[in-house]
Amino acid sequence: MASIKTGDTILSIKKATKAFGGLLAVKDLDLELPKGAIQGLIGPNGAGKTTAFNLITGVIPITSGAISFEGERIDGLEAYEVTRLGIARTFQNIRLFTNLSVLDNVRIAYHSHAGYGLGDSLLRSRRYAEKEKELTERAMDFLGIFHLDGLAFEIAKNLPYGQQRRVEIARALACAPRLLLLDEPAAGMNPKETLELMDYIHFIKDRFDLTILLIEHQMRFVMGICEYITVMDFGEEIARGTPAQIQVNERVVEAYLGKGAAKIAAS
Amino acid sequence: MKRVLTIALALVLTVASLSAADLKVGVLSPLTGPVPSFGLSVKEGTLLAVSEWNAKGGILGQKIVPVIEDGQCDAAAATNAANKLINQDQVKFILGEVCSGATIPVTELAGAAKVLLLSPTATNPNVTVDKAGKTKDFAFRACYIDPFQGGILAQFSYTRLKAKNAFILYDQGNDYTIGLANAFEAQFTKLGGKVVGKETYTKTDTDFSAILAKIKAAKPEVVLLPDYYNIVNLVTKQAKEKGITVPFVGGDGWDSPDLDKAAAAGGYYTNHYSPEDKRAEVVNFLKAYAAAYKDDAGKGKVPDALATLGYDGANLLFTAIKNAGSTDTTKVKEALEKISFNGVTGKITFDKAHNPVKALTILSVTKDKIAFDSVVQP
Amino acid sequence: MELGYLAGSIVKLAALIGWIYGLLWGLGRPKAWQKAVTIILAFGVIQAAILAKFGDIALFSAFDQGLLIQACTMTMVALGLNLIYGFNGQFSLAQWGFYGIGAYCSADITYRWTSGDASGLLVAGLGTILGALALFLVGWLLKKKRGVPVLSAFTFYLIALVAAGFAAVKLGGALSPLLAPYFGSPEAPGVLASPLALQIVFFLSIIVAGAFAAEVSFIFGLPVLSLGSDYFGIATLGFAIIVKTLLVNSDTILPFPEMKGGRGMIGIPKLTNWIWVFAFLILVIVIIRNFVRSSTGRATLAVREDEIAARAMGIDVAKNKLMAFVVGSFVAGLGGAIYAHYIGFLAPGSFDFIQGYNPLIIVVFGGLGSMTGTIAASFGWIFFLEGFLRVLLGQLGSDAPSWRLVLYPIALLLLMLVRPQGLLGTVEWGFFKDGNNPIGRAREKLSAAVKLKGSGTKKEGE
Amino acid sequence: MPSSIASGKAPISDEKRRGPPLAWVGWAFLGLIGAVTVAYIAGKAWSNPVLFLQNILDGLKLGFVYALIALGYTMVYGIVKLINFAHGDVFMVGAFTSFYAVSRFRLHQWPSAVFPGIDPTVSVIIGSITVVLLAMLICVLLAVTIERVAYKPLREAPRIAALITAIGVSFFLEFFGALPFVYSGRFIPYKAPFPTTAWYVQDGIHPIVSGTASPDNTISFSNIFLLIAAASILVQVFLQWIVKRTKIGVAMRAASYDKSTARLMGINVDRVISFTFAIGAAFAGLGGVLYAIAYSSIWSQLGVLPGLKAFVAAVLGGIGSIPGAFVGALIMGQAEALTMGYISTPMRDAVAFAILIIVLLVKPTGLFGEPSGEKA
Repeated sequence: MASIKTGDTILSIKKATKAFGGLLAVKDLDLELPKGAIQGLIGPNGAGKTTAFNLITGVIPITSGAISFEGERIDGLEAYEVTRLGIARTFQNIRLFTNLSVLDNVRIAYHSHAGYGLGDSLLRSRRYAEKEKELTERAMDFLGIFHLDGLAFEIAKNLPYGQQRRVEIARALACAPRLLLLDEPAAGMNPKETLELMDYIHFIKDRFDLTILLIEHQMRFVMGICEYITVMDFGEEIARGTPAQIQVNERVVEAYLGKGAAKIAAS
Repeated sequence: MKRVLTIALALVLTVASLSAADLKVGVLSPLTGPVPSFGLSVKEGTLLAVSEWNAKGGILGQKIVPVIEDGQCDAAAATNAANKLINQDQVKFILGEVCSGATIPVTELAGAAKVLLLSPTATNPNVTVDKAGKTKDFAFRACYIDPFQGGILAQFSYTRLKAKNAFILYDQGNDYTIGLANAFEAQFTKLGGKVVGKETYTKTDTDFSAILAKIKAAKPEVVLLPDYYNIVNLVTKQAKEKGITVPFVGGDGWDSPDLDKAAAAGGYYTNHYSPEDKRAEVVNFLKAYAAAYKDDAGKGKVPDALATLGYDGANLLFTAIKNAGSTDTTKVKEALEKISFNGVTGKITFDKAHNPVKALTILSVTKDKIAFDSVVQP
Repeated sequence: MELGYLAGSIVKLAALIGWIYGLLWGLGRPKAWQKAVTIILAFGVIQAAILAKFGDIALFSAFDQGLLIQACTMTMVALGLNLIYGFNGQFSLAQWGFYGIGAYCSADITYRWTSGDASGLLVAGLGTILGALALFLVGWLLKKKRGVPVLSAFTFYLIALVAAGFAAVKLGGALSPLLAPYFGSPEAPGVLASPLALQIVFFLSIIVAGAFAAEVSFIFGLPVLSLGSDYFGIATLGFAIIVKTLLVNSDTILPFPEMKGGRGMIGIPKLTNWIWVFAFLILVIVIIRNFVRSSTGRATLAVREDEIAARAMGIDVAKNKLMAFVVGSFVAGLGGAIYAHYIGFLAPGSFDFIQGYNPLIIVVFGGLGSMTGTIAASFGWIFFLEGFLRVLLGQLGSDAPSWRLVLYPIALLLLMLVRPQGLLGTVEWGFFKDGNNPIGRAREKLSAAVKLKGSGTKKEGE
Repeated sequence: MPSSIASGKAPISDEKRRGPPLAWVGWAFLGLIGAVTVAYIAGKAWSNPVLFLQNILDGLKLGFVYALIALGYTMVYGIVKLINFAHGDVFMVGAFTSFYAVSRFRLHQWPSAVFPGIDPTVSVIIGSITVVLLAMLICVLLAVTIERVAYKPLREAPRIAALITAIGVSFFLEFFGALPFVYSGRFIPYKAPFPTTAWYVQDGIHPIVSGTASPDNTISFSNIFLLIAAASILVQVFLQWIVKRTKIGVAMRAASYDKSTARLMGINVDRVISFTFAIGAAFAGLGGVLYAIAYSSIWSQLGVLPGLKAFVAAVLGGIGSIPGAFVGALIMGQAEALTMGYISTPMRDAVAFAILIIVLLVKPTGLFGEPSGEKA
């Protein structure tokens, strides 16, 4: 694994461990994420994938180990600081600001680089007017990229599920990330929608020059989109490799289907 | 549109003002809020006086119409109520409020509008005297002020009970009890006694064990408890349970048919009159009150100090109006300043600060009755 | 004939609601001159009503004026609470405490001033300025050392504030004899006796009171805002009770004999009039609206909607909560200062936690997250409970006034059962609409075109 | 591809993670406050241990009363996440019910009225129990009615709406109760169904005869104290039994964990909620009667402050936790008694709340509260 140089690695996790009381949700997890890749994180339910996401984004503090983003330690930072450094995420169960409009959802993501402070807004300074206008226009343009501008004034909770997903991804991208973490983006989607989503992810990756790490259960989706895959079970990494390698890995099949199944699968 | 409305409104108001023929008197007391019971007592006493006067044909031929308002024992609420009485109802006389804290802001409003205010029960000196010490023209009261009552209690404790060490217990949020406590302390130490301890509580407290433990440890010869009967009941009962036998003394707040005599036995309090008093005013008042108000069981009620003051306060005002021969507040004010009135609470005159000058009775509490002890002339 | 009062009360309330609508509509116009005209007109209409006399009767009597002033101060307090609770989702019962702090703080300054003592203004003014400096300094230092736990940060801020307060007292004590010749004395009246100076001092005292409340809210909010919603609510209730306890003991535990503890503070100059109230009402409306309708305001809403998602969007949730809390408390302090100089007498009983439910009830009544609703509810509440019910029950016999506070909870219950999202939900009028920027107006048009149903109730919890 | 397999039972951290900077400052600050307080109280206790014990005992009495009320708060909050402000007023109604039962209808003596030959002591005991049961019944009916009328329609509404109605119901009970023809706003002296007796401890236990002094430096207590303590502990045990061992208890726990899942499991959640209100109200009623007997003065706003304190106690212990409410109540009682005894009586509410805030800062869900892990 030492073959990947830091220059090529956007995110590196070393021996990350998270303990909830006596339970080790994540145990000695190592992860190297090459820049520009789409990498998958898979594993059975309760394998600690979402916990790993939460550790990376600083939602929960790490128990031990180190996480570096672009060569800088980010463990111990607050979630908002991690985001400002360039890591954005979506959530397993969509967490839009449900009572706000789509436009506001995106404008909120712009907050940390709004360009004016509380003083400007209280005094309604010229700076406020300019920046607010610029920010709003930028948000509208941005929504246009995803063909969401027609929905800009819809209240988020009134959107259908699939669109909420797309808005959530768009909102994450509005944070101007270089690394995007997607937590089960295809959950609840039918095969057609899933295919669309795959195109969509490729599109945003190229358009915004992203590295993407995603958690997913739909194997077809994962195998179809990811260049590398890490498999977790019981908080530990049990395998990593290309989709082709993973598909034949004994331990992975065992983890998913139970002991003995590997042999049947192999035969 | 708005203009049309405002003109219509103005007409309505003008019509309302024209039809005021009777003598309206504002009755301002805390009917809700933290002490509705005090408001109720005062209101009952006041209304009794009103109905008696009306039965005799009113004052100067005018029927007295009480306009009852809720002051809530709160500055803002009492101000609103008083503003309503003065501006909407156009009353020239207000009886109330009961709490000093609610009365003080009202006296300023009333004074500015030349409305005469007589508070039956507000004991804070600042009710009738402003910040600079000047007497407010249109503010009077029917009760003793704190320094007078507190001073007498100190005198009584020191000379009559022969107490050298006193413990003071008072409600830190109630200016009546603070006033009495301060006055007591000043007078008691001046006489040569020693205050061995001071403790405070709040009106919502019910458990006094810790304070009583302190009292027990301090070994005073008298405990001053200048609060209302409800607190007195709580404290004295718990004191008995703790085996404390030191006499408790207090002010007119003790006076109530609801005073727990068994618990307070051995205590003394100052009051406006003695129920054993055979003066016609007292006897008639007790009879009339019992006839007018019944308790839950249908028996005639016995007035407490607040009801008595409400009654006397109303009578004072009405007599002054009668003496003045006019409802002009300046004239009534002058009449009040010169009044000499025989009320339930004794022969009353007013001093320069518009405080009543009247005798003070000291009563002693025994297991089954309230007994007359002594009278102190001012 | 007595019905005239009743009709009058209803008409007045309706007229006031119209007045609020007009004010907000006018302020919401894009041009500056339109706003200016609106302000002058809104002020003038009421001023005219106050001055208009029909014989003995004022169209807007002292009773109505009193209600109006209370409605305006209640509006300030409730708008602040709506920012904290309605927009930021932090269930606070401390608002009444900040109101009390503001009231006592400014009352003490003007009380001392009118008693020929300028030190109150000096010390309090210096204290708030030094305190603010101290807070900024500590904040700057802590920023360098990232990740300091909240409890430690609190300790540093507290030490800094105490030091600043101490310095202010010493400095003020040293300065006041130096400045005494300029202020004058009772024998040779100088600035102290000038009525104009008194008005300026009044203004300063209001600002200082607000700033003081804001600083207290900062130091209290810093650790406590990290608690979860309901726990935060209870802690704030504790704050309200602690404030009241301290006010009751202001002459024994605290060193302010002129506040007289439970006996109540008398002799506060009654300086509040319609001009001041109106000016500060507009100020508060503008502050709150400008806060909400900004990027910070949107972040505030995001924190209410979903804290975790807000953090994932790069929002410093702790800082944002603190900002909303401090601004909300600041306006509560302003409201308190205005109230103190209206009533002229302060007693700790007025700042009891039971009364502290009132702004909460108003905010919920008007609609959480609706500034318009808050204003309408504040006016409606005062004019209904203190105006209409008083007038109505006054006609119905000697026992009726006791029913005032029985009818009030019944009305409250009925409204909550019929309309749990409050009177206006999240609907806004004119000035408060998010439609002040060009895009926003496009939104209006678009919404109309698409016929969106913008039902905006706030869902609590998960 | 090498798969890094962790070594099974490896300890959690090999490299010690650097803790947050300057964390010690906050702890030192809290520690300093705590140490000063403890040292101060210990000094006072040392100088007069009898007084100290007496204060502890008085604190227990307060604590047990709070515990009875706190249970209702904590259970209701645990299930519907509602701060039921009206609970303190239900407590008040319990006190008034027993007042009318005793002084108007002399219900506490019904056995001697019905069976003239009965032993008076037995009669009073049976009678008093009847009074308590009646008060509990009325409180249950009241609470269930309140729940049906004021809270149930709002179950799907924003939580704050229910909270405001709770405040509304509380105001209504207080001010309606204060009307002249209901309870009136007066402070009503309460006639206990049985006499209070107190004892002091000095080489054995001796009764205090009312009106005579007990020796100095002795600890005293009364039969009411024993009754309150016994009732509070019994109720605690009983509730534990209900929650842990009965079907409805399991349903309660399920409903508090996840209402919609519980509904799917065939649990009638509405009934569980009503039951929770009912059982909380029953104990509040019991508390009300005992409180009235102990302090012998009742009025329409009697429930406000004990209710508030009890609620704070429930939060302190970790709201939703039944043993937490009990322990929290005892701590509140001690905090108040010790503050009154050694610091300053006016500061007791402030101190109680300060303790609460500090506990919440150190342990945000209260002493026994389970962490509400919000899932990302």
